[in-house]
Amino acid sequence: MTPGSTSPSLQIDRLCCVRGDRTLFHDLSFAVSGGELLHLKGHNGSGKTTLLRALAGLLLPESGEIRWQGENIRALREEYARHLLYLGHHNGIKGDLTAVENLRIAAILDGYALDEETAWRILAEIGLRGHEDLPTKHLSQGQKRRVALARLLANRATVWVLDEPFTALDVAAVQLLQDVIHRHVADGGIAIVTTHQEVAMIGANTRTIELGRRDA
Amino acid sequence: MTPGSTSPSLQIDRLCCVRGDRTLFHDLSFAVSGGELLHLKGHNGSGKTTLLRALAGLLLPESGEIRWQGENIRALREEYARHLLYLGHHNGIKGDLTAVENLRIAAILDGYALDEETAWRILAEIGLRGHEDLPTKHLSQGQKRRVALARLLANRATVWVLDEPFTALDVAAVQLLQDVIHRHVADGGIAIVTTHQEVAMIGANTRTIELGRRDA
Amino acid sequence: MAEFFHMGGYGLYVWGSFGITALCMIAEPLLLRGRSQSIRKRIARMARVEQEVQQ
Amino acid sequence: MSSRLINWFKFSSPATFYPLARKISVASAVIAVVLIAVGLYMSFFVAPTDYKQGEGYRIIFVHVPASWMSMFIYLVMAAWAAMGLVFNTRLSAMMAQALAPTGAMFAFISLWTGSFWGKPMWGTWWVWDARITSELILLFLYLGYMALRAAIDDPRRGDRASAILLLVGVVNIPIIYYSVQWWNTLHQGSTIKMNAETTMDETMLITMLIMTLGFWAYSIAVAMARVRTVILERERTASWVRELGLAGS
Amino acid sequence: MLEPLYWIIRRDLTIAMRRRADVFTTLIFFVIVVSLFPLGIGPEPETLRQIAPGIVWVGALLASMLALEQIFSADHRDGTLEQMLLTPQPVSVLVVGKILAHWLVSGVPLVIMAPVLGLQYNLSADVLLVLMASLLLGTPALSLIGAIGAALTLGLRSGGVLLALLVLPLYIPVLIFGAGAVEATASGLGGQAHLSMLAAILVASLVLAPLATAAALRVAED
Amino acid sequence: MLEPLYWIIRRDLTIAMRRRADVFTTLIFFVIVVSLFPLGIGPEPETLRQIAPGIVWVGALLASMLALEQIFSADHRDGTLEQMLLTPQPVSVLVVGKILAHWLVSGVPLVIMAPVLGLQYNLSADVLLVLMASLLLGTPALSLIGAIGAALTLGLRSGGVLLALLVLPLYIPVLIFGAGAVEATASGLGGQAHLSMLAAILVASLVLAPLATAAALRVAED
Ligand code: HEM
Ligand SMILES: Nc1ncnc2c1ncn2[C@@H]1O[C@H](COP(=O)(O)OP(=O)(O)OP(=O)(O)O)[C@@H](O)[C@H]1O
Ligand SMILES: Nc1ncnc2c1ncn2[C@@H]1O[C@H](COP(=O)(O)OP(=O)(O)OP(=O)(O)O)[C@@H](O)[C@H]1O
Ligand SMILES: [Mg+2]
Ligand SMILES: [Mg+2]
Repeated sequence: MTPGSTSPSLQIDRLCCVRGDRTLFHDLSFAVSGGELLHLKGHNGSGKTTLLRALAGLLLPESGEIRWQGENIRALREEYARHLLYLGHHNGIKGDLTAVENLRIAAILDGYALDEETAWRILAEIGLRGHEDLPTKHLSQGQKRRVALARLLANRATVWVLDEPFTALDVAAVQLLQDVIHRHVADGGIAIVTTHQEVAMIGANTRTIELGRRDA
Repeated sequence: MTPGSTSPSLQIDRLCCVRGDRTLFHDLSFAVSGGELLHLKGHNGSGKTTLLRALAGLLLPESGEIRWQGENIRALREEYARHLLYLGHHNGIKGDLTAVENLRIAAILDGYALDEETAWRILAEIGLRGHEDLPTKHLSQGQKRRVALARLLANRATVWVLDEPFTALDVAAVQLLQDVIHRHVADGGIAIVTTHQEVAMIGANTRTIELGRRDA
Repeated sequence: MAEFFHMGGYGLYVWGSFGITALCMIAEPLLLRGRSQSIRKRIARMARVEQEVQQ
Repeated sequence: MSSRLINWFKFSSPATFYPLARKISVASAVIAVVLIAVGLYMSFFVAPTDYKQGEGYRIIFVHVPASWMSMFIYLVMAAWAAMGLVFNTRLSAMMAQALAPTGAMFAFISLWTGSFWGKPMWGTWWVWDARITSELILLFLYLGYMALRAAIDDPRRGDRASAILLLVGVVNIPIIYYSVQWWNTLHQGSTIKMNAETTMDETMLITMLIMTLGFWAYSIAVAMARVRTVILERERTASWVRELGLAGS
Repeated sequence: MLEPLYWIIRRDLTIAMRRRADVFTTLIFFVIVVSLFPLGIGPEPETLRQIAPGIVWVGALLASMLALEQIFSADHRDGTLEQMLLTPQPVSVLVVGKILAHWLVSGVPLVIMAPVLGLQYNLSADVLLVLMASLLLGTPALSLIGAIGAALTLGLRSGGVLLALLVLPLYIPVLIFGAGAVEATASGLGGQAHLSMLAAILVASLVLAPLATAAALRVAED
Repeated sequence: MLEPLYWIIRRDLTIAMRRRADVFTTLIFFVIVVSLFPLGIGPEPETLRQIAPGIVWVGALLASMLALEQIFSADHRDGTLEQMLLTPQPVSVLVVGKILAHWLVSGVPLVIMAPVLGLQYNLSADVLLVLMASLLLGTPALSLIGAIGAALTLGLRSGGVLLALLVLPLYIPVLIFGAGAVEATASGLGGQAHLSMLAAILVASLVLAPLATAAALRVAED
C-alpha cells in the first residue's frame, strides 16, 4: 500500500497544546513509523482529539514540531496532505450526495480517480449494499459512519489518523474496521487511532500512549 | 424513585414506522413495566433511533399506538412528559451555559427545582469536578455527554429512553452509567436503552428486543 | 384576417395576453404528464427489481 | 349519519380516491375544452368592441377569470389544509399540494395580462395599485407554500408544516388586502385607478362567466390529474400501487 | 406557568449576554442598511426625507427578520429544543418566553436607535417620536409573526432565504401601517389611526402566533 | 489544477440541483425586497422611478449577501470543509470553484430577473440594459468579496448578522458604481465610466479574494 524508498515516519517533538486555560500536554515526544499502530488512550477531556487535529495539521500547536519524513508539516502542507487521511468526529460527507458520489469526489480531491464500479464494490464491502445511491442524509448514524469509513478502503494514504472511528458502528462493522486497520498496518502504513471501546486493537505491532491523568 | 399507586407500564401496540421508502418495522408489539430494563438491539439502520423517538412522542408513527398507563401518549402529552426522560444522539445542552446552569434549567423545565448545591454534587459524582462552571462548549465530546447524563442523577422520571448513552464515554464513565441505570431499574423504574457496545447490560431483569434483519 | 390580428392597434397586447394564457394552460398539463410518466416508470422499475430479488 | 361518515372516510383514502380522481379529471377536461372554446369564440366574435377601450378590452376575458381563480384556489387549499390538520387525512394535504401550482399559474397570468392591459391603457406596465399589489403578494404566498413543500423531504412533515403556513396565510389575506387598500387610497397623488368601465355590456358579462366556468373546470381537471401523480409519488411502496400494474404505461 | 416563562427568558438573556456581540450585530445591520440607501440613491435631501419612513421601516423589518433566523435554530441543533418539547410545560408558553427574550435583545435596540437614523434623513422631532412609537408596536409583532416562519423552516438547509420568502409577505401590513403612521405625521395628517391598527395587529399576533409556532415546532422535530 | 476546480463546481451544482428550491429562493427574496419598498414609501411613480436604481441594487446586494451565508457553512458543519483543507489541492483553487458555482446558482438569476423588476419602477429599455450590465459585473464581485466574510464568520453563532457587518462596508464601492452606472444612464450622462470601474473592482477581487478566503478558512478550522 505504501510504495516509497524510505520507510514512512512521523515524528512528534516536544509538542505542547493549550486549550482555554489548560495545558493539555507538553513536552510530548514520540515517533511512529511504517507498520505501526498507535493507540491513543486517555479519559474524557485528556486531549486526544486535540492531539489528532494537530497531527493532521488542522490545529496549530502552542509549541513543538510535527515532522513528516524529517520535515515540519507546516512547511510541507499539500505534500503532507497527499499522504494523510484524517477522520474526525464529523463524517465529512455531504447529505445531498449519494454514497457513491461522496466517495468519488473525495477520491478526486485526494488526487486520484476512482471509477464508478470500484466505488460500488467498496461500498458493498463495507455493508452498504442497497444504499449506494440514496442521498446520505437519509441514512442512519451508523450507516453514515460507514460511508465515511469507506474512504479507508479506497485511499492510498500512508498515515491514517482516526478519531473514535468505532462510534455508532454495530458489531459486524467494528470487526470489519479492525481488519481493515490491521491490514493497512501490515502493509507498512501508519495508523493513529483513539477509542474508548476496549476492542481488540492490541496486535503485535500496537503501541499505546496514554494521555492525561484523571484530574481531581 | 418511582412513587405511584400502580406499577408503571408502557405498552406498544402494533406499531409501524416508515422512513423514506422503507418500512422499518410493523406490527411491533411489546410492553415494559416497572423494574424492567429493555435493551434494544439491531444493526446500523435497523430503526432503533426511530423507535425511541416514537416512544418519546417526538415522531408520529405511521400506525399503531403507544400507551402509558393504558392511555395513548398523544392524548396525554404533557402528562406523559412528566414521567419521561429522553436522551438522544444530541446532548441537549447549551454550549454557552455552564454545566450547573444547564442542569438547573433542565430541572426547572422538567417541573422541579434543583438547588445549586445539589447540582454541584451531582456533577462531581459524574466526574466533572473542576469543570462545573465552564461554558460547556469548551468541554470535550465525552465531557459534554457526561453533562447530559447528569440529568439522570437529578431526574425523577420513571421512564428513561436512552439512545446510545455510552458513546464517547471512557471506561470509568461507562461503568458509572451502568450502575446508575441498574439502580434506577431496581427502584422500579423503566429503562429503554440502545447500544452497540457489548457492555454488561445483562442483568436479572433485562429484556432484549432485536430490530431488523441484515438486508441484502 | 389581418385586421382581426391587428385588433385595432392592440394586437400585441391582446395576443400577448391570450398567447401567454394559452401557453400556460397547455404547458401545465404537458409538464404534469411528464411528471406522471416518470413516477410510473419508477414504480415499474421498483416492481421489476423486486421480482428479480425474489427469484 | 354514521354511515355517511364512514363513506366519507372511505373516499379520503388515496387508494379509493385514485380511480375516482381519473373519472372526475376526464369529465372536467371535456367540460373545460367545450366552455373555453365557446368562451373564446364569444370573446372575439360575439362581444362588441368597447366604445372607450377599443379592441384592447378583450383582455378582460382572460384577466378577470384568472384573477378570480387565483384567489379562489388559495381559499380551497386552506380549507383542505385545515381538514388535513383536524382529521389527519392524508388525502387533504395532497389536494392542497395538487392545487398550488395551478393557483400560482393563474396568479401569474393575472399579473401578466394585467400588465399587458395596463401598457396601452395607462402607458405603463405597472402601477402600485392596491388590487395589483395584493395580487402580487398572493403570488408570493403561493411561491412560499411551494418552496416550503419542496424544501422538506419527509412528505408527512411537509404536509403538516405547509398546512400551518396555509392557515396562517389565509388569516392574513384579508388583513393584507385591506392594508394595501388603505395604503393606496390614503396616499395623495396616486395617479390612475383601475375602474370597471361604467356598466358592462351583457354579452361581455356572459362571456366572462363562461370563461370563468371554463377555467374552473380546467382547474379541477388539472388538480385531479396532479393529485393522482402525487398519490403515486407518495404511495409508491404501497401494495395497491404495485397491483395497478403500471409497467406498461 | 409563569415560572417556566421567567426561566426561559432568563436563560436566553443569559446566553445573549455571554455573546454580547449578537446584540450589536442586529443593530449595526440596521444602521448599515439604512445608511446604504443614500449611497445608492444620491444625496438630494428632499427625496431622502420623503422616502425616509419607508427606508427606516424596511431596514428594521429586514434586521428583525435576519435576527429571527437564530431564534430556534441553535436550540434545534444542539438538541435542547427537542428536550423542551418533552417537558411537562405547554410549548406555547415556552415559545412566548423565547420570542420575548429575542425581542428584548434584537427589537428594543432598533427602537432606540431609530431616531438617530431618522436625524440622518432630516426628520423633525414629532415625526421621530411617532417613528419610535410605531417601531415599539411593530417590532414585537414582527418577532411574533416571524417566529412562525422560523419554526417552519427549522433544520431546512435553505433556512435563511426560505424564511424571508415565507415571512416577508406576512410582514406587509405591519410595514404599511408602520411606515404609514410616520408618513401621515410628516404630512400633517396625524398617525393615530395607523398606530391603532398596529396595536390591533400586535394583539392579534400575540394571541395566534405562539400557537402556530408551537405546532410548527412539533412538526419540525418529527 | 483545473480538474479539481471542475469537480468542485460540478459537486456544488449537483447539490444545488438536488435542492432546486434553493436556487429560486434567493431570486424570490430579491423580488420581494425590491417590491417591499414601494409599500413602505408610497406608490407615486415619479419618486419610485427616481430611487429605482438604488433600490434594485441594494436588493441585489442583500440577496447576494444572504445567499452567501450558506457558501461554506454547510460544508463546515458536516466536516467536508475540514476534509477539503486536508486534500493535496491548493485551497484557493477550491475556493474559486465554490464561489463560481455559488455565483452561477445565486447571482445569474438576479441578473436575469432585474429587468422585470425595473419595469415595475418604469425604467426605460436602455436603462434596463445598463442595469443588467452593471449587475453582471457587480454580482461576481459581491460573491468574491462576500466569501471572505463568510469564511471569517464560519462557525460563529451570530453568523448571518456578523457577516452582514463585515461585508457590507466592503460592498459599498460596488454599490456606488453599480447604482451610479444606472442613474447616469437614466439622466443621460452615460454609464461607461462607472461600468469600467466595476470591471476593475471585479478583476481586483478575483485576484485577491480567493487568497484571503483560503487563509480565513484555515483559521476557522483551527
Ligand atoms: C398587473 C396588473 C393587474 C393586476 C395584477 C390585476 C389584478 C386584478 C384582480 C386581482 C382582479 C379581481 C378583483 C376582484 O374581483 O375584486 C381584477 C379584476 C379586474 N381588472 Fe385587473 N389587474 C391588473 C391590471 C388591470 C388593468 C390595467 C385593467 C384595466 C384598465 C384591469 C381591469 C380589471 C377589471 C375591469 C376587473 C374586473 C373588476 C370586477 O369584476 O370587479 N386590470 N384585476
Ligand atoms: N474549543 C475549545 N476551547 C477551550 N477548551 C477546549 C476546546 N476544545 C476542547 N477544550 C478542552 O480541551 C480538553 C481536551 O479536549 P479534547 O476534545 O481534545 O479531549 P478528548 O481527549 O478528545 O476527550 P473525549 O474522549 O471526551 O473525546 C477538554 O478538557 C476541553 O475542556
Ligand atoms: N430523515 C430520514 N429520512 C429518510 N430515511 C431515514 C431518515 N432517518 C432515518 N432514515 C432511515 O431509517 C433507517 C433507520 O434509521 P435509524 O436512525 O432509526 O437507525 P438506527 O437503528 O438508529 O441505526 P444506527 O445504529 O446506525 O444509529 C435507516 O435505514 C435510514 O435510512
Ligand atoms: Mg475526542
Ligand atoms: Mg441510531
